[in-house]
Amino acid sequence: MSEQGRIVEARPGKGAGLWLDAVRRLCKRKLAMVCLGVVMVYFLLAGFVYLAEMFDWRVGPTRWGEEVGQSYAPPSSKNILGTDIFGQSVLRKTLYGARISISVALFASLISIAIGVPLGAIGGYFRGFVDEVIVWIYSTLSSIPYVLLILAFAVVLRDKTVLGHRLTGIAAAYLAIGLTSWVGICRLIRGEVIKHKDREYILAAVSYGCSRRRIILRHLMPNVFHIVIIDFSLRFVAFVHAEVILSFLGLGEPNRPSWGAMINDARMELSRGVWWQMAAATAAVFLFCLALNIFGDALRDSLDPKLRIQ
Amino acid sequence: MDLIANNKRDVKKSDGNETLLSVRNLSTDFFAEEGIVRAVQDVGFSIRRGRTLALVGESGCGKTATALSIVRLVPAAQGKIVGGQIVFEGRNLLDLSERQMREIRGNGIGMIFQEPMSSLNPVYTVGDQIAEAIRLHQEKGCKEAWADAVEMLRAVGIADPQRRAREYPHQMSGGMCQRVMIAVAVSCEPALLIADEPTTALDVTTQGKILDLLDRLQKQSEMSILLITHDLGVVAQRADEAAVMYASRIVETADSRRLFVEPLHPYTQGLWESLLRLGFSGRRLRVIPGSVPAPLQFPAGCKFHPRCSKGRSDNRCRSVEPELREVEAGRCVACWHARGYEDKA
Amino acid sequence: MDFALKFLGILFVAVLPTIAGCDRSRSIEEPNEMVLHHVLYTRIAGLDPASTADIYSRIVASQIFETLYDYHFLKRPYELAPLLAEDMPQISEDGLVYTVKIKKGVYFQDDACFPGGKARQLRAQDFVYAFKRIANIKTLSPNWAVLNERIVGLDEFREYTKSCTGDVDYSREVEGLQAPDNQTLVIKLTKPWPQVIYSALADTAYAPVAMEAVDYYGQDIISHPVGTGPFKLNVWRRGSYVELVRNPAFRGELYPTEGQSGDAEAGYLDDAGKPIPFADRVVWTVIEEYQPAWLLFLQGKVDAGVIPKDSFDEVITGGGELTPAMKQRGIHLKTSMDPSTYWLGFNMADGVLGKNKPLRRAISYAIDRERFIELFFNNRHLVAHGVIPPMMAGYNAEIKEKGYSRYDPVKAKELLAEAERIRGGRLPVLKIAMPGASTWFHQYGQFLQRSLAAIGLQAEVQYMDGPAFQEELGAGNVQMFASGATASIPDAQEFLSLFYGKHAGAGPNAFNYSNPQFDQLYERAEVSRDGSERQKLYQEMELIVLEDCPAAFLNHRVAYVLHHDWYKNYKPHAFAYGLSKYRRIDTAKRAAYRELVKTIE
Amino acid sequence: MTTYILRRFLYTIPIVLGVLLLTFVLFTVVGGDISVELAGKGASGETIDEIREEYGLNKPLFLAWDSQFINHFKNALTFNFGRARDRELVIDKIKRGVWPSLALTAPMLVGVVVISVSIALVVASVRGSLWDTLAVVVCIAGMSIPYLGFIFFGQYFLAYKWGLFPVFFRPDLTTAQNVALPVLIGIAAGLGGNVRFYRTVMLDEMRSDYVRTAYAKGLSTGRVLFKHVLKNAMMPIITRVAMTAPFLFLGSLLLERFFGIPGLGYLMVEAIGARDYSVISAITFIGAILFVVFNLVADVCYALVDPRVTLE
Repeated sequence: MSEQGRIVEARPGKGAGLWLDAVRRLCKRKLAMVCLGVVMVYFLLAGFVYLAEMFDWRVGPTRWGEEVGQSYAPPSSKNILGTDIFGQSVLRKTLYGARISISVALFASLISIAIGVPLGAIGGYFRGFVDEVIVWIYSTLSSIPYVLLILAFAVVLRDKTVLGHRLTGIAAAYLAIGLTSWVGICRLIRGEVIKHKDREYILAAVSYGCSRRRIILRHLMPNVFHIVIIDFSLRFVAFVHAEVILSFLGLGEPNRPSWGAMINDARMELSRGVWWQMAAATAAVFLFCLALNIFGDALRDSLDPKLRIQ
Repeated sequence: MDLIANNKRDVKKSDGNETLLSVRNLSTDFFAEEGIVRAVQDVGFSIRRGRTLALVGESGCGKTATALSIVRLVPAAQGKIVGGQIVFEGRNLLDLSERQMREIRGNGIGMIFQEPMSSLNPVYTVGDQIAEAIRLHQEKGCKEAWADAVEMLRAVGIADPQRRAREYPHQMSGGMCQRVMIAVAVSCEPALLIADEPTTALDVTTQGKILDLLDRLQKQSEMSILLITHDLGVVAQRADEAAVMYASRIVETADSRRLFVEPLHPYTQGLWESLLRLGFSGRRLRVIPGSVPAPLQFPAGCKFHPRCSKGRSDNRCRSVEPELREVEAGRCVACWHARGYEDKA
Repeated sequence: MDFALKFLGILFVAVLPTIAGCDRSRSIEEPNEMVLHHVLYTRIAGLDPASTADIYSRIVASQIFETLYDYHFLKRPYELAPLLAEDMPQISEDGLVYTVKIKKGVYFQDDACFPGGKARQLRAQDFVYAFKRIANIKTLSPNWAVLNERIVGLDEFREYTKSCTGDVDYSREVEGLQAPDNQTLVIKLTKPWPQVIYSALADTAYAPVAMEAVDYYGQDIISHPVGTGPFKLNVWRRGSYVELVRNPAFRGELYPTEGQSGDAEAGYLDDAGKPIPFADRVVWTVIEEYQPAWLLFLQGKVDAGVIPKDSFDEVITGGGELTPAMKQRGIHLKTSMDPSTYWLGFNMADGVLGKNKPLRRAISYAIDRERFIELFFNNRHLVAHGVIPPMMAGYNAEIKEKGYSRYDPVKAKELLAEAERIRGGRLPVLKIAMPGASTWFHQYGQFLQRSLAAIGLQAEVQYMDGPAFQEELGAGNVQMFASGATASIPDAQEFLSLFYGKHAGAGPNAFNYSNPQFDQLYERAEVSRDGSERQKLYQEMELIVLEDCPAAFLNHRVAYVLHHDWYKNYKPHAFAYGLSKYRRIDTAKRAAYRELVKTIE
Repeated sequence: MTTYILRRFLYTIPIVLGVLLLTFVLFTVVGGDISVELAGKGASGETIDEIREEYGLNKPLFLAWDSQFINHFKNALTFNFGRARDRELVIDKIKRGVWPSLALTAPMLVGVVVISVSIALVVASVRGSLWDTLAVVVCIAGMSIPYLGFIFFGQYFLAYKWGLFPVFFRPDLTTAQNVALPVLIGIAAGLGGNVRFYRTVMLDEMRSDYVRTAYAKGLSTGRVLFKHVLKNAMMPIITRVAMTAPFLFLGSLLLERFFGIPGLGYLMVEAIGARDYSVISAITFIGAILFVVFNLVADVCYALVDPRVTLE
């Protein structure tokens, strides 16, 4: 197995080779590709609904508000996934929900990456006082119960005006999630940067006089960025769940359907035997999470240099 | 502790001719993302009691896969033995149950690996790790096993074994770790020791000492050794016989001295030349052109033909793969151009 | 495996004490013990009547504390009867001075706060003290607003307490609250207040509290109630359950011997003349979720309970009857009108809505109240055609014909066109504030949004938590808001006071509605001591409100309560809380049901 | 070791300070004033002022000796959290609810960790097989099913229909009987995510060379997993437990609501909704202290399970 399990070092500084290689390897995994396909369908759907909403196209998902049948009609050939309390199509709501849920998760991810990655890189590279401060900030954040933190942020942010924009439910939701969840990625990046900092290729770059900015951006980042991608793919799922929790606590998007809001609405209907709304939203979350998870695992296997099998 | 005196197993004392392990037509596949990798193809060799067989070849040619196949440690998710026989002390290992196989591992066949540091469990003391095997196979109590473990450490040449037994692998040097590994492997006096590149990760002075240690242990207990290496120097000095592997197959087997004097396969010749020229003449290193093909890109015909001066232009070499044939007593080769090969058809 | 076992062992050893550490087992009841098992759907805030205002705290406190007057258990329409008072108050000609004789031989419950643990007799001074305590600003009583500017000298006393840094001197004279002797209480009002007997003399918030207890327990009085009632507190595990036991020193009372017609047939008079209370213990379990409450009811572990919205179809047939399965279990259904009205309020101070009556009317016509009640209340509430609920005196029987609350999208669209003309352009997106963010409020909000959208009005719903909603409402920052009110006395004055001009701003008039004509009538009604005259005025005022449309009135609540066969003397009451003393348990039937349950499930 | 612990304790000071500052800023400066709500409906301005005085809300926020922040800090450090909105001493509230909450959450954590680690070991050992894929699918299904689904199912079937457990908290039963079902539900709901996490950890560990050595010694799979792999995988397990354990005292909102366990699950959510500042600062303060303590415990545990770690 030594040949098969041999640890192969990443080629330092040659980010592109690593990436190309990873993509090539990933493409060969059928299951991963199927999952990527599923994830893409979700993203395309979300994007399509977003555009449709923007340009006012009258298509199924954007017409979720229409009454298509009786209140609480069970699934039938007319309404495949049944209807909700107002006789709205659960199928349309589920499709539309992709747009809200995915954008919450996407923006939350972007925010947490935008905060966590630079802070982690700076702290890990410069160490000293700057690092102490960064560690202090994230230790403080992580010593507050997560639910309290996210609730507090959501409560505090809701309906506040920031830079001339009133924060509606959805914006408050992803801001709250993003602002509270960068700790994990920051910690990971910091650790990885510390590890790489003393590697030969960085020492070499230092010795021929690269600026520190250049070292971080051109030499370190390409070699630690795979962590961001992996973390992103796995955390995305957690964010979709966080949206569900926020909705449960009444802090999600109030005026449009999201998966979280649907699950939350449907929980009380369960005891009257109305299972389809819960089932539809849960299935949507499940399929998305499953695909993203399997894809994330495969991505991890092909990106993480440590795990690359010759 | 006298290793021989303590040998409890009911084994006839060998006369040096009795075959301990005989591998026949062993084939093992590995499942890679890209497809099935035939890591071991139709491999056959045998080891006699008390003797050392060296399995030689470049990285990636299937040596380790062969070793893992012998003890059936190819992980189920990663690969599978697809054919052949592995006869050890008269029993075909491939027919044994997992439980019976566990009895053989560590007890009948010991194994040491290339990376001594990572092959030891970092969170247990070395004494623990040796005693574990003893407790498992010899039904000894904790204390007894511990005492044996200390003795083993002493036997593999570690100074102050009482104290060292309580240390963790990270507190030791690479050479010492390898000694500990050897102690783990031979603690139950196996009939066969598989040493998978035991010295590759060590520095040159330590390498010799470890090999000496193996020699000494072998002499004391009549243990056979399957020495896996890419270092021909080691083969020449330490092995009784050698099998050369190339691209999942054995291409030549012989008494190690004869292999040295008169290699038959062009690959073996190439290997020797690169070693000899480096060692004796100081002239520019002559290397075998090209590199070992990736398992999924094996060429048709003789797998060595693209790198072979004769084979490159020979149509037969390019289309028909030569099987291993015994060309002289105790010598096998797989090359159309080898002397006497075609006569044996 | 030794390591793994050690690891598990350590973890379990670490956990065991936490499970074992809080073992306190006690038995629920003996087979023949009469224990009432009730459900509280919200945790209660405290058992000090002065400093709590939530309804669930009051339900429990009302079994411990007693007031001067109490509603007759059976008679309808609701009427008051003396409880701690000897008889009805003597009221002076001008309606300003109330003289009340206090019953003799009433003792507080025995408690450690009294010397030797033996309680003393109730005196008139205790009532004076109770009022002063609420006036004392340090008590931070939420019940002060009712007394504000009502009793002579009490506001000055409140001013005095503000300046106090140390203890408040309760012996300080208040002119309007006098106890000339131990058995007489004299209350002087600043202006006529005919509802005082309901709002203050029959309200648990103003019940006498032993001064000794307040001094003894300090801030913890909240969990050490010492009253005069039939039950006393035994255990209160906050947020979990409250258990009261029969007060052994209770003076004794008798079950009423007369009631309304039909009461005898309903079995309400079976216990006539018997000494009450019947129950040995009363237990309330706090259950905030419907599913467990409902399951416990079905198991017979709880005597009575409301029907969860989503189990409604399982329990009630389309005709409003119990389903056969429920009848077979011996379960009874009691429905009763609640003195409540719910609405979508408009902020009259808002620039868009305030000056645009057609807009408000259009919104009112846009809401299909019947569908609303069908979707959200299983068809069991009533459409609110006006402000005053049908069960109350002052209800206008012809109000429905006026058609203020009808669903008329055509008319609504017409009015909307007019509204746009007044506005001079397109109407902006309107905002609706919701006092909660739960699923229920979300769906309610969506319903309103959809109703408005159907007539072409865009609305955005803002879901707020309770505090934020109150804050925004008080600050006048909302445009439309969903809210409602429940009367605490059988007089419609409470509803109309919500529209009184002087109550606008931070006061109870959240509509910021002001109509001089209305205000004039209100002021007349406020001091009117003639019931029928008052009611006429109320009806006039209601019509003014409906015409001006500061709110779209939506529904009146109807309560549906289920109870088991063994739970006797359960007659719904809209205003009284201290009713546990009348309830009786047929223990044999209860045991039989619990056996039966074991076989069906 | 002692110096190490001392140093770590010194390190808590800035963190606790940070936590107090953050909660303070979030809830007083940005979150607004609670006095209006406290005063009740239709309260006059004077009552509100009085309440502001009682709760010290009329004092300057930061820049004074008697500022709200300094007082808040002083109170926290002396464990004087004052009274909650319902007039109960916050510290009494916590003392009363902490045991029931722990009786629920501590066995839940232990159960989840023990079971999911065991499952993860087994699943990781059959990596790449159909069973492994199936396990991943089941885990993600478990993660996707809302918590309430588990509760509804457990309460309706296990407790009501089959009568295996009490439907709701009963004072006459032992705590163990009362928490049994909620603990089971909590474990079931938590397994998916945890098995997935630990599976990844185990997979990383199983790639190590020492695993091969252990097999080569003739050890059985169970022994390799539970002796060799498990001890090496303890680091991430300890880390994860140390991150969760400090907040166990807060209980579990939903389970407590549905099963009537008189714990603290409601405390935090309710306190945020009602802006009950004294409760929030008590929770965060105690949480922060416990967090730091558990981190320290984790460090000591690291040193116990991994000889390469020293407490310096």
